[in-house]
Amino acid sequence: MSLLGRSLRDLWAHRFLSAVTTFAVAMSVLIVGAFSLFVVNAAGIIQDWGSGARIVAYLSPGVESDKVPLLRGEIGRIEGVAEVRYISRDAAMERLRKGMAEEAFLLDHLRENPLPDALEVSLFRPMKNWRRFAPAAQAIREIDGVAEVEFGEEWLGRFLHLMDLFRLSAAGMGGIFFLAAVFFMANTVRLLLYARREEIEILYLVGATHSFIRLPLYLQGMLHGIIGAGAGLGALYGAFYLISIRAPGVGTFPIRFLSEEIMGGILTGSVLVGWFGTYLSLKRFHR
Amino acid sequence: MSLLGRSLRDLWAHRFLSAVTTFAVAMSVLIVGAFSLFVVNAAGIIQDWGSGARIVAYLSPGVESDKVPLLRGEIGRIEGVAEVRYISRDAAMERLRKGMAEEAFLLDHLRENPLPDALEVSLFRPMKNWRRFAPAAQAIREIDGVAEVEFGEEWLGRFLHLMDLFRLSAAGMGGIFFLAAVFFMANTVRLLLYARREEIEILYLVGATHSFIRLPLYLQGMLHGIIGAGAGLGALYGAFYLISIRAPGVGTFPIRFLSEEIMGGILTGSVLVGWFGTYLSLKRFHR
Amino acid sequence: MTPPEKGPEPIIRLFHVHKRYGAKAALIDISIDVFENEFIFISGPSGAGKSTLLKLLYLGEPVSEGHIVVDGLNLSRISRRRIPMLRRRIGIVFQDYKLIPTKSVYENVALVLEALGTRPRLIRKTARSLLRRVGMEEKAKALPPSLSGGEQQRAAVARALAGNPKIILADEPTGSLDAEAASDIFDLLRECHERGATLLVATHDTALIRRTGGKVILLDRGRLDVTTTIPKLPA
Amino acid sequence: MTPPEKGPEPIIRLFHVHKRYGAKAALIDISIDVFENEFIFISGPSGAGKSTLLKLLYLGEPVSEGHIVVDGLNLSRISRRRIPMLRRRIGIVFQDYKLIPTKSVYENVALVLEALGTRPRLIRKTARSLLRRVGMEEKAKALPPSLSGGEQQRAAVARALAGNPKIILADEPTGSLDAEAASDIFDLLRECHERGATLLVATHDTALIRRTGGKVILLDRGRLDVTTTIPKLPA
Ligand SMILES: Nc1ncnc2c1ncn2[C@@H]1O[C@H](COP(=O)(O)OP(=O)(O)OP(=O)(O)O)[C@@H](O)[C@H]1O
Ligand SMILES: Nc1ncnc2c1ncn2[C@@H]1O[C@H](COP(=O)(O)OP(=O)(O)OP(=O)(O)O)[C@@H](O)[C@H]1O
Ligand SMILES: [Mg+2]
Ligand SMILES: [Mg+2]
Repeated sequence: MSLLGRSLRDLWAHRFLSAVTTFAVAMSVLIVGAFSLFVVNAAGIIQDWGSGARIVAYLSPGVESDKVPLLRGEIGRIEGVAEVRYISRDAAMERLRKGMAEEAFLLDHLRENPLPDALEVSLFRPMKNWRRFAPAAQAIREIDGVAEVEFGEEWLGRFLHLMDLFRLSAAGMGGIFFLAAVFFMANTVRLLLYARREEIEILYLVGATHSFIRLPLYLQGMLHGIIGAGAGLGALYGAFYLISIRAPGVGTFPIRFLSEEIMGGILTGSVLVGWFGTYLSLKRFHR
Repeated sequence: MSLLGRSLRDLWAHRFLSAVTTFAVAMSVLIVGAFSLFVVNAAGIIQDWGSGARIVAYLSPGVESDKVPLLRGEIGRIEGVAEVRYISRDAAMERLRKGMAEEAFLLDHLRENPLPDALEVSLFRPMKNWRRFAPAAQAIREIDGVAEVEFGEEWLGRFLHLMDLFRLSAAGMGGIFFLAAVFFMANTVRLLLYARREEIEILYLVGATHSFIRLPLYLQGMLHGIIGAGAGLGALYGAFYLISIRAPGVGTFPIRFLSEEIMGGILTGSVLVGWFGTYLSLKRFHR
Repeated sequence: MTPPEKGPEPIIRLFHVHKRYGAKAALIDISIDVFENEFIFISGPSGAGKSTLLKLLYLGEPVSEGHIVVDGLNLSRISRRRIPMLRRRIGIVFQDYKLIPTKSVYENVALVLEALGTRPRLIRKTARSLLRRVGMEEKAKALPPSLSGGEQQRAAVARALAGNPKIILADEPTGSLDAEAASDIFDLLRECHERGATLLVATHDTALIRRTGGKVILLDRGRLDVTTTIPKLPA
Repeated sequence: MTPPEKGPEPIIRLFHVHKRYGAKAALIDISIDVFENEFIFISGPSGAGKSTLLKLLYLGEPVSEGHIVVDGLNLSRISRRRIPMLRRRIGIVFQDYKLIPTKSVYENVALVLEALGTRPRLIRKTARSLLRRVGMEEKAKALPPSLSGGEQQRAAVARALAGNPKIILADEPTGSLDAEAASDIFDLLRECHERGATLLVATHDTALIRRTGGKVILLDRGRLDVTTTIPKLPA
């Protein structure tokens, strides 16, 4: 009888244990998957916010508009800078008026437009480059013709602190969840093989080789892994669907399911853990 | 021999299985605990932000300062209102100057202070009462002597949406984690008793009563629950400590560990699940 | 049930009992009366139904048809809660011993007494003297998987007798023992008989029956073949 | 090892073998030579060390002292990878049967052949004919826990013989069988002997030995007591 045939027959003979094991894997995957989903979407939302972050360089009062292209070029050469846009004093006033909303009537009392011309600088991949805002701003400040540089230093500081906290706790929790899931699966496989130890010992006694005994067990461990992971991801998708129809997105960011890479990783990981749990348990059976 | 004595002797006789079970409980508790910790702290941080939310009622130009106490009283009677503070036009200008920071120089060009006097209204427990901002603002608007009401409607809308999303996903994930943990523990206890079924069947055959057989098993299930939960909470505190020394807090909000109530709930819950898992498994043994 | 017959009431009564496992009939229309303090052998070839017959008596299996009364308890009607009551009156030597593998020989014996609610002192005394009696005092602390076949069997006999049961069901109680040890065990069983117990001993070993003598119920492929009394052979 | 003696090389050789379980000595200074195609009984009372002796031969337990050579393999030096090779040459009837409880009788037998890499067709043929031979063809699909004691034993014998082993170690192979079934099994073992196998049969049943006749190794509390040859009784 083929290896796969033997393995499947065995799964059926131990269907209670197999069901429990598969269920354990599914639950583990559900937990890690739910958390990944959460982190991926939270990161997306934060990224969405963060992509609005800009450095504004106010030009010195005497700078003529024909010098602007030169300044743009100079700023564009600074590391991390993605785009430089010219904002005239009139455009800036219009923006300010919009930004102040309810208090915009204050601006009606102005005698003349006191705003300077400005260049708005955005960085490549701001999420990753937030820590470069300060050095980039410094570099821009040193350019001739730039009077003042502004980038919401205080706001950014707070935001970075929060991001750090989020990253740290996500990493911490992710680590805990991942380890817990791995241990769970491995442990469940161990319990499974503990319950089957008699059978395994008998096989050794009647002269079956290592590979004859172990290959089906490994295959079964991996099958438990992949079936459980599939079921877990399926359940997660169900939960995700129920949530996402109630809250489809935030800002311009649509809530998404796990990427194919992550799903692939989870499936592969589960298979590996099934294998690994089997490996650990079988180390007790020497002969 | 006493019930406890028998139970402990049994635990020792099955130390491998007991260790695995306790470990499973600890992991379950770790997962649910880590998530609770995250939600509790995230909610605290959001609460901290949210407590800054205010309704500003601008007074009509003609209102004399001796009418202010009357208005305060009237506003104070509106449901949910906690505090009403008077902000004179000069104080408002000072604040605006601070708030605008870099652009404050604009205000130097003003001929006179165009700001009105205002009353700043804060609500009781803003976290819970956000949805009351709009009706409260409406009620204030209708009061004689109030010209305009402002409370960052757009910002609040977004914020509420985000909060909804957070709540929804926290509830969804919490539910998933909780169920997963309960199933895990119950399942592990089932596997444990599956591995011990021979012994249990023999006890029935030699005439032991239900209670003689089951009480120690229940006690053991509950011991697994409480020991595992204790270990899980201990490990969680370790992880928490490592994170909290790197990031002690955000804003005015200090990162905290789980409250005693939640810890008590987790311990009680684990004991119950240990009991319940035993109950489920024992239903298979009828005689 | 049939109306009670004259004379003493039987302690075990099988009335047209059938036992089927799926389609396979393991016992067919068995009616037996066993009276108090009888010593009966159940014999027959492998697969005849000896163990099944004993299992029915302690409700290890339910009957398929017919009725069984054991010590006044109608087994077809007994409630689940009262099954332990039935089993406490019966000492069973299982063919496959059924010792708890994670408990020592001593604990296996003591557990029966604990379950009966015996005082700890008496438990120690009874368990020790029984183990001495079957020649297992040196192995009291050993776990069953580390015992030889015969040792396990002797431990199983000691456990069956621990509660001083009214009825003793022994399934091949000396199958793994050499002649000398077997006759020791039989002496022990006979002592129980003398103290008033009713014994049913299943065995395929006709030589043993001939050596001991007694009433024999012969089964063949699930049917009651004959019931005879074989005289004890002169040694 | 001692230098080879004259005459044929023994297929099994025990050289001053000791076996201790913790402090307890189960076998003490045993030296035995078994030659190809011998049929040897190992006898002795319960706990004498019969099963332990057989366990040492298939490396179910390691020796504590001394050396054992089985079919040219020195068991003290054999690498773990080669243990299956040793066991494939040996057919074992375990005292407690050791049937896999989740596999049918047929599968238990077929598995040995699968492990040897036999072709599926031949597996079917061999397994079926062996089960017929021990009177278990009707129970081929049954799971071991649903078999009677004697049926389990017959299945265990069938499995031990499936691989057509050179050496057969049988631990009480007829302990749970009635006289008729037992003599069937012995006929089967004798056929294997005639086809060239070497047999070691542990039993406490001296009557059986006397019925069959043959070379007997007698153990007593771990020591080699005597080695005699008992002539077959006229039936
Ligand atoms: N749980 C079961 N399921 C199916 N068949 C069973 C079960 N238990 C016993 N049998 C069958 O019932 C028949 C009688 O079994 P039983 O164990 O009573 O025989 P026995 O007389 O004790 O034999 P032995 O001397 O070999 O122990 C056998 O053929 C057996 O296979
Ligand atoms: N794994 C073990 N651990 C400790 N002691 C053991 C172990 N296996 C066997 N023994 C002891 O070694 C002695 C010999 O055991 P063995 O099983 O060889 O006896 P045996 O001759 O086969 O007896 P029987 O006829 O009862 O089967 C016994 O006293 C037994 O208790
Ligand atoms: Mg039987
Ligand atoms: Mg033995």
